[in-house]
This record gives sequence, C-alpha cells and structure tokens, in this order.
Amino acid sequence: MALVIADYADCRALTGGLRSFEVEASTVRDLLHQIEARFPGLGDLIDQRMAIAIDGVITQDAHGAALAPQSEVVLLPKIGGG
Amino acid sequence: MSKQRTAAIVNGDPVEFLSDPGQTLLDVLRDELHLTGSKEGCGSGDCGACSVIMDGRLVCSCLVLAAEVEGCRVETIEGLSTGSTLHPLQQKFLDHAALQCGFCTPGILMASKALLDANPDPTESEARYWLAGNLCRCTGYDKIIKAVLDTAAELRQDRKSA
Amino acid sequence: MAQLSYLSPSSVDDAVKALSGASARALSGGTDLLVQVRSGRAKPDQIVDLKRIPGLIGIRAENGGFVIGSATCGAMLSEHPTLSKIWPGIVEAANLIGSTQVQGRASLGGNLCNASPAADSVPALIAARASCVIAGPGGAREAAVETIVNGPGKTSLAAGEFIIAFKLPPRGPRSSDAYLRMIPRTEMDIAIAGAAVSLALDADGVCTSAFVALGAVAPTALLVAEAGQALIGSRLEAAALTRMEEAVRAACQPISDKRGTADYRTKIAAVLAHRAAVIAWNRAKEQA
Amino acid sequence: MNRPVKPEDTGTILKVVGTRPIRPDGVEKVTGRAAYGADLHLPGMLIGKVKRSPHAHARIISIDTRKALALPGVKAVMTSADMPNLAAEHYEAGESASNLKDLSANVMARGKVLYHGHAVAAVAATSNAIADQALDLIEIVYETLPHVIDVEEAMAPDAPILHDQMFTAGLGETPTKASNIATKHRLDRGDVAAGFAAADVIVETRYSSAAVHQGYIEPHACVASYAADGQTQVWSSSQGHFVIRGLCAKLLKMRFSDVRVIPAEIGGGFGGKTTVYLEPLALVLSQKSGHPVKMVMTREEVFRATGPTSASVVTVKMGAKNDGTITAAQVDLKFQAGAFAGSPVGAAVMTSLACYDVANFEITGWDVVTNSPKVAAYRAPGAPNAALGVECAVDELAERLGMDPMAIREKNAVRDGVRAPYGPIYKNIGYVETLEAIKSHPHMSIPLGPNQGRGIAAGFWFNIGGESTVNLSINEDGTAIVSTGSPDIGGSRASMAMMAAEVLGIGVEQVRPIVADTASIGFSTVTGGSRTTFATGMAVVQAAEKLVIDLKRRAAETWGVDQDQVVWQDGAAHCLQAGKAPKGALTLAALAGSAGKTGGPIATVVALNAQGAGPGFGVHVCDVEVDPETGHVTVLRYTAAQDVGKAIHPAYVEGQIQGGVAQGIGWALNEEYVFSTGGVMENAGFLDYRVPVASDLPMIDAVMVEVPNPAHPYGAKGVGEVPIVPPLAALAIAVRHATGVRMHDLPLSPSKIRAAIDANAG
Repeated sequence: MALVIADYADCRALTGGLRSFEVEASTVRDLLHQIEARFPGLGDLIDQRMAIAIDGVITQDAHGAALAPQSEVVLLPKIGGG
Repeated sequence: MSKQRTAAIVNGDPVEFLSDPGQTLLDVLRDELHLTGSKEGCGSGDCGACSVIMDGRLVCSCLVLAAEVEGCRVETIEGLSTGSTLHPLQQKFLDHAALQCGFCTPGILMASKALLDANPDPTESEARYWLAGNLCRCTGYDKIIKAVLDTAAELRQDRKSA
Repeated sequence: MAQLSYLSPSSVDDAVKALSGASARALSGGTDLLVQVRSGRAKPDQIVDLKRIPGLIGIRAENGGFVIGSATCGAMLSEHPTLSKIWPGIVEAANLIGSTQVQGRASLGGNLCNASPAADSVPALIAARASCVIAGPGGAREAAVETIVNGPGKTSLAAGEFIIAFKLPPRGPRSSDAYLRMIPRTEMDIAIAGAAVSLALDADGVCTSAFVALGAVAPTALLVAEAGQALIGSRLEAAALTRMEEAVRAACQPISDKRGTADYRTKIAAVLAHRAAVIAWNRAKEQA
Repeated sequence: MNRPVKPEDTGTILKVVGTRPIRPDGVEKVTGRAAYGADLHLPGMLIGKVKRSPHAHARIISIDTRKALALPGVKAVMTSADMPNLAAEHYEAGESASNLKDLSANVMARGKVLYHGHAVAAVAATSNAIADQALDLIEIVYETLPHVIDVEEAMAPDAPILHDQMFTAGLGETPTKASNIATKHRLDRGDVAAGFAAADVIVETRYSSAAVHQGYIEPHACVASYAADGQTQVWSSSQGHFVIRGLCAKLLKMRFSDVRVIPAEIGGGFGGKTTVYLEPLALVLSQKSGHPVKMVMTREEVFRATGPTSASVVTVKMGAKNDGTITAAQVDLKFQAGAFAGSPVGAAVMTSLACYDVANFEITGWDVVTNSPKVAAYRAPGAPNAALGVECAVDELAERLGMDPMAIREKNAVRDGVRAPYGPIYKNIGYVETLEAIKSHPHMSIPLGPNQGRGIAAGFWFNIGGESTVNLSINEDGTAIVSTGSPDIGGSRASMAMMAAEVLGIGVEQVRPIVADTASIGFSTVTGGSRTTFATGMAVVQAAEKLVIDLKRRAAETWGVDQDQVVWQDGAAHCLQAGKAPKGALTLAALAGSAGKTGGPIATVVALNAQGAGPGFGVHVCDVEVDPETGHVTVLRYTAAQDVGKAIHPAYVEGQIQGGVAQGIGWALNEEYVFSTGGVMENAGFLDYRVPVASDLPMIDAVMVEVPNPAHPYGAKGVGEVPIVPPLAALAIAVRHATGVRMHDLPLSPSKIRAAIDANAG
C-alpha cells in the first residue's frame, strides 16, 4: 500500500480533512483512478493542478511512473518558475 | 513632411540617406542602413544599447538626430572587427563568457572600445564608472569588467612587444 | 512630429532668426530635448542646431578668466589642460551629467536652458559667479547665470535669444570650488539635492569670500547668501559650518516627489554643502 | 552523505562537461549579427502600435476607430471585438496555468480597463509616425472607477472590486460577496500553539517589498505574417516559442499547425517573456491588413503593461529554544497579483520555510488582484519575497538568542531524510554543504569598519523538469547537429553541444546546436524554471546515447562481429575481436561517410517529460557600508555559494549566480514601482526605475558547490533562479548591522534609511 500525504488545504477539502491515506496502486495512473473513486474530484484536481512526489522525487504528469508497495506519495501544487 | 539628405562616413564607408527631421541616428542605422547591431532598449539614453562612436566620442545614437551626423564619422558594432578577425574586446568577451542574452553586448563593446581608446590602463573602478551608462541585466557586470580589464592588459602587452 | 524641421545655421544671426519662430527649440547636446520630443512633452516645429556656429564649441582663456562655448560637451571640459585646476567644481558638476555617452553631448548651455531645478552644472556656475553671453534680436547681452531660469522648464530668454557662451571670472590664489550631489545609485540618476561651494582664502586659510549654491531644493537653483556669509572669516570651524548648514536648510523650499521627500532633500542639502565646503577649502589651500 | 562530485562519481573522466568552451552563438552576438525580435524586416511590413488606457480602473463606454481607419497609411485597427470572447478555461502553458479568458482580456481590454497602460485598441500603419497619429484619432469614452493598488488596501472589505464575479477560493465555503482576494493558500503541520509554548524566545515581525520589474533590456517585439490561406508565421522574442504558439492559437481559435512561431534571439526574459502581449494583436492586425505587422514595445510600455512581480507583505512569527532550535513558525504572505488572479504566492507558501527543519508551522498565502499590470513570473517567483521575511526573522531570532547567524541556520538546516515543509522528504540536497562553503570562505573573516555591516541569508528554489524534444543528426563528415525547442537565453546552446559532444566522444566545436522553430521540432516548453540544461540536456544525452548504440550496430555489421564485440570510445568504434578490424577503429566520420551502406542517415529524436529536477539552495553573505548622513548604501563585497548539482559550463553557471545576485541587489536597494494617487506609474523608464549599473556593484564571488543530482546523467540541476532568493534579506540584514536599525520595507532607499536612522536616534 502506498501512503498518500495530502497536506495542502485544497486537497484536504476533498478528503474530508484527511491528511494521509493508503492506496493500493502500482502506477501514478492507477493511483489517480483510485483516488478519484474514493474522493470524487481529488483525482482530477491532482491530474490538472498538482505535482506528485514519489519517495522524495517530484514528478509532474508522470502517469507511467511506478509506485513501490511502500512508496510515499506526497501531493503538492505544480511548480513553475521564471 | 520633407525628408532631408545627409552624407556621413559609417564604419569607414561613405553613406547617404534620407531622413525625417525627427528621426534619430539609431532609427537610420537600423531602418535605413539595416545596421541592426545597435539596439534600442529605452530610446532615452538610459541603457546604452544603442552606443556608437561619433567623431571619436561615445554617444547614444538614440539621442542624436540623423541630420546631425552630416559629415561625421560613425563607428558601429558592425565595424568593430576587421574582416573576419574579431577585435580583441570581442574575443575577450567570448573567452570570459561576458555575455548571456547578448542584447546589451554591442553597446557595451562600443563603450569599452571608447574607454580603451581614451584610457589604455583603466582601474576596475574607472571601467565601472565609464560603463555605468550601459545596462546589463543578465551578468551582474562581473565578467564584463574582467573581460575589459583583461583586454586592456593584453593590448598594453602588444604595444610593449610591438 | 509631422511638421518638424531641422536647421543647423552657421552664423549667430541665422540662428537668432531661426529661433524667433513661435515654437522653435535650440539644440546643442540634445540629451534632454530629444527625449522630450520623443515623449511628446516638447512639440517644437523647428529644431535649431547651434553646434555649427563658430565659437559655440570650445574653451578659451580671456582676461584671466575662461570663456566656454555654450554647446561645449562635458567631456571637453574635463579634457581641458587647465580648466579643472582652476574650476574643479564646475568640471566635476558638468561631468556628473549623465553617462559617458551623455558626456560626449551634453553642454552647459543645454543643462541651464533645460531649466530643470536639479541640473548639476547650474549651482556650480552660480557659485562661481559665472555669467552668460546671450545673442538675440537686440544684439548681444550679458547676464548672471542665476537670472536665466525662472522656474521648472521656464527661462527668461526672449524669443530668438540663445546663450553663446559662459564667462568664468578671473581666479585669485588660494581659491577653489567643489560640487556634490546626492543620487540613489552611483551614476545615471537625477540629483535629489546638489550643493556647490566656491571660496577664496587669505594666507592664513581664512575665508575671504564664499558662495554657496543649491540644486533640486527649490523651483530653481538657489544662491544662498547667508550660507556664504557664514563661512567668511572662518577656517571652516565647526561653528561656522553649523551656521552655514542652518542657512542652507532655511533656504530650502523643496517638493516631495518620486525622487525624494522634502524633509530628506533639506537634510541632504546641508550635508552636501558642508562636505563641498570642506573639499573646496582643502583645494583652495593647495592653490597657493 | 553528500559530497562534492568528482569525475569518478560519474564513472568516466569527463572531457567536455565541466570545461569552458566559447559559446557557439557567441560570434554572432559580439558582432551585432544576431537577430532579435525587432531586427526582422519583411517586404510590405507595417508597424503596429497599441492604444493604452489613461486610467487605472474604468468602464469602456465606447470606442470609435473610424477617424483612425480613415487616415491615409492606416491599414488596420483592432479592439477586443476582433478577438474571440473566450470562456474561462484553464490552460497549462508557460510558467504556470493560464486562464484564457483573463489572458485575452489582458492583451486587449474587454469591457473594463484594469490598470493604467492596459491595451484598448491597436493599429497597423505604413510608418511609425502615421501609427502614432492613428492612435490619437481613436476616440474612447470611459467611465472612471475607483482603483486600488496597495495589496492590503485591496483586501479591505470596502475596497473597489476589480472583478464582480471573483469569490475567494480556499476559504472552505464559497463566500457570497465578491472580493479582490482570488485565493487563500494554506499549508500547515504539527501543533503551532504547542511549538510556541515550548519556545524560550519568540519574534514577530513584518517585511514588505515593492513591485519590481524583470528589467530585460530588450523590449517585447514580434513580427506576424498572416497568409490568405490562414497559415501564419510569427517571429517572436520569447522564452518559449511553443508556448507563444499555444497561447496565440487558443486566444484566436486557430489550428496549432497554422501557427508557425520562429524564435528570434531573446534579449533577456527572467520569467517575463513566458506569456503573450503583442503576438495575438500582431496576428489580428496582419489578418485584417493582409500585410506582415511588426510590433515593438517602447520601454515605457514594457513598464506599464508587462508583468512586474508582486509587491508583498510578509509577517512572520517564529519561536526558538535557547539552544537555537526553532520550535514553531507562522508565516502570512500577501501578494499583489495585478489586474488578474495568479500571483506567485503559492510558490512563496511552499518555499518560505524550505531551508528549515521545523516541526510546527502554519503558512497562509493571499492572492490579491489590484489595479496594476498583471504580474508575470520573475526568477524563482514568490521565493525572494518570502525569504525576505523569513530570513530577516531568523536573523532577529539569532540576535535575541545571542547566537551566530550561521550557527542558527546550521542548527535548523534541512538535510537528506528531513521532510520538506512543502511535503516530500529531501534527497540528495546540498544545503549543509552550501552553508559550509560560506562558513569557511575567506569573506567571513574580513574585518568590518565603522558604518559597515554583514548580512547572511539563505534561499531555496525547486527547479523543474518538463517536456523537451531533441533532434540529433550526424552529418556526412561526422560532425553533428543538435536541434532543440528551447530558446537560448543565457548560453544553453553551449551546454547542449557540450553534452552531445561528451557522449559522442567528439570535440564540442564539431557539434552545431540549433534552436528550431515550432514547425521543425516537437514540443518543448519554455526556457524557464531553471529547466533547460537539466531537462532538454537530459534529452540531448539520451539522443546521443541512442546514436552511439546505432553506431556500434553499424560498426558491428561492417566488421561482421556481434555488437557486444564493439566499444565506443573517443568518437570511434573499436573492435574487441582480434583480426576482425584490419583497418583499425571506425571513426564517427568513417561511419557517417558510409551510412548509406549501414541503413541510411544517422539521426534520432528524443522527446521526454523530465522528472526528478533537484532543488537548489543558496547561501549568500554581503558586506555593506552605509553613509549615516545620506543613507546611501555601498555594497562592499558579495559572496554567493550555491548547490549547483554539476556545472556543465561553469562560466555560465557563475554568470547565472552573478546575474541573479545583481537583480536581487537592485530589488533590495532601489528598484520599485512608484504609483501616483491616480494609479499611474511615475517612474516608467530606466532613469527613475533604477536597476543596478556597473559602478553600483562589486565583483560577485560565485562559489559552486557540486552535489550531483542523480536524476541527470551528469548530475546537473537548475541554477538560474536560486541566486535571486537570498539577496533581499542579505542586504536588509547587512544594513541593519551597519546602522543598528532594522529596515522593514524594501527598497532600502537612502531617504528611508536616513529617516530610520534619525527616528532611531530619537
């Protein structure tokens, strides 16, 4: 089970205040589907507006990225720059 | 609006051009003579990107009326190198990575040439004050100043050995 | 600029005629005029370039003083072999106008007639008791520099009049001057305040004459007689300098604008006058 | 444990990466031949100009363009009526998502003008002078409205409202009353109350900074040419021509394939050239007139109508134990977004505490619209404003604790394994090494004189990866062409050529790097976010590696041996099997010359979305001297250490650090948007908007700390943005120690400093 950390307020608004939860998923794509199923709207929010850090490495739109059974997945806003 | 004819020497070659009374030397260099190496960054003499040497003096070509250059010698960035041999300043700017976007570079090179023509052995402070009219937003000036001082040293060496 | 025309007369008379037109503007260095024309702040129908008139560019010694052509650029002032020894304050003031590029163009005549309260060379010329030689329809006349500017952008010159040259008076021994200004950067800015001091000392280093002029603290550059008086008879002891600073502050009537507050301008004018006086005094002692 | 990278870390001795070759585009740029946005001239080309709002906030009652259109020489006039009226649509482009409705209304006002300088109409004419006259002939009737520019005033309940339909997001429930607050951002962890209760010392402080502009020396410029069949070409100076294409196509409802954007050289961007201003207008004018149209902004227009960055107010409450351990932090960030929502406050929230290992914190961010130009990205957007507040608070804390400012940062420094305040657990970061580099730098032991002070501050930026495409092909003589879609804003052509040369084993002078247009290469997002050397560089390396595999295959076929019998070294294939290669190694030139016999041209494409950009940390120390009578600040010396991963071309890495520091110094000391009571920017020019000039600055010592980023083949990470983060605080702290006065409002202009000194003297 991957541990998902959703510290940002706009995520918590969709998890009913839950800051972390576990999901059985082997890829990011899989993860998004399951999150959307469990917290309607959150999967889409992540897909459109957020980045996903997998075990400390920030990814953006990396649907194919693999998740290990004990992976820690942190949801955070997408990042731009100058 | 009547255009006026002006004759001048640009980069050693005689040129004649027509200009409106309100047109600046920069307008004519860029739009009439197609010498677009001189850049317009402000149009008010505050950035130095349009710097050229006019009868031996460094000026902002955006602050010179085209008609004023009648009979004058104008040197622009396009005339700095000799054929395909770069001027030592151009080479040192490359060696020192003294440019990033390169937009201010032509003006800074012309200003630096005027400096070394007037003062072959400038201190860092003299170089910084001389170039204060040439804004660079990319480099923090560090490598530009190093390139200018290094060129000056090399040119002094050459004179000695010559 | 559709109706704009450009003339470069080669004689004073032709220039006077050309400048008699309603909205003709004299051009010397052009570092202010061209910016104003481009921005639409000035809409002349005729630009009269004075630089091809004999004598408008150049510096010559005359009757123990100097005559400086009004279109002479700042760089030429600093290149002159003796001018900056006798009038270091005037040269350093002129050399503070803009960048190296501007120094190759900007002139004393332009700096004065642009009539900006912050013009760097004007307080130095006033403290030096310099005068202008003015050409016009009624022939030539001479006037003190401080009588030329009436207010921001306004001069006392009549239609057709323009400044041919500046006269710097003869200089005795143990005399010198200095100009300082305050800007936020180290270069390229308009003065928030400026102060020029010109003085003469006797053999014991006592001030026998002193003139203090200020820039950017009033609608025009100011000659502050009380400030000069405060220095006369002193060796710039603390008490004398304090009296001078008080006189300077009392004379300031600055505005608050994007470049600085009135309070700051007033404080800084006194600081600059103090420092300029000390520099001028030390320079004068060297001029034995 | 991190340590500086050594060649053996990468497994091989690097021959090209890490050296300082001359940039391939250098000669063009020192001879004035490089063509920037304003340098192109096309036959029949018209000049386009923009009519701009004289009001900070007004309703547009009517626009009459008839007189302008009737002027001889005027070929087209446009207003927002000539552009599609788009619905609000979220579109990922440039530095961040854009709302197309807002973007459309920003490039050409629709219904209301929201800031002085807002575009209202545009003309295309046969000359500058005629275009100027035409602008004067456009008659617009306005109903002026009250305006608000100050961020805190804009948040007030009775403030003039810019957008009737804007309701604050992020409050939990949707409010019923419209507000200028677009979004409330929130990030917290732990128990802040308990954290403060455990603190021996607590500081509460507030720092503000004025809006500043990116200040690129090249004004925005483009040429658009619309053909009768709907195919268009746009020459534009930008940080990302694919983003220009996408935004133009979306705003004008055109097919992407019909918009070909050709990248002109770019004269500086710093984030400000990652969106569109002129391009859509030039396209409409070109379509209406049937001529190519060139549009070039004046410097005044650049200041009045293109993105500055946010003015901000940052309040910080921070508590620590006597040993320096920070127990809790509360940060509140109010950011000016300009006329439309979208300030970088979100990134400010995420970066504000990124250098500190704090168990308990609450960070709140406010994105606030104001009657000023819509902000655009500027180098580490949001991070410098936040670091100003947090780093100064840490300095106040150190002072209260009687602790060395370096020691308190070391005590609370984030390290590998620590959870970043913004979420993930840090891996392979070089913050501690960067602190050490400054601690042990000779600068720290230089004694200070009277009226002199030293300021130390740290900074953080994420850096990003993202999408890039690379074409790599080998010419018949064995030289190479590497094409990317990433505009070169500071030497990236050089680093691309170097990485390709390194893998191929040839000299960098044998690789010609090209920035290809949108019709000549696959999508690549902007050169921004410090991504190009990392992400596009990763694609270059992968492309070169693919070619090496192909070259080994070709050699194996030529020799009739198995591919595992071929090694690639020094630009040639070598056969391990004795006697099979009588003529010796097969060089790249030899293989290229006979490519037709081994399958045809040698070329490949790599398109990727690079992940794993490593975050960067900077620690800066600066010494200043303050004239107590004038308040003038002189920067005596400046040293900037940064965790740069692996420097591909060290000279350009140093250049990024030095340039970022210089911009930060300008931000701290003299740069600011000064608005009149009427909402008009009063200093819209380089005379009174005071960017640093050469004589304002000392040499800037750039110290590169190389802690390799494992996600990049050579350990590279972004370096361009971190260096602008610490200077604001470093200068404010240095001035404090030089004067004994804490300055809380940037810029630290002489008049403010003198006033503060006088007030302190009482």
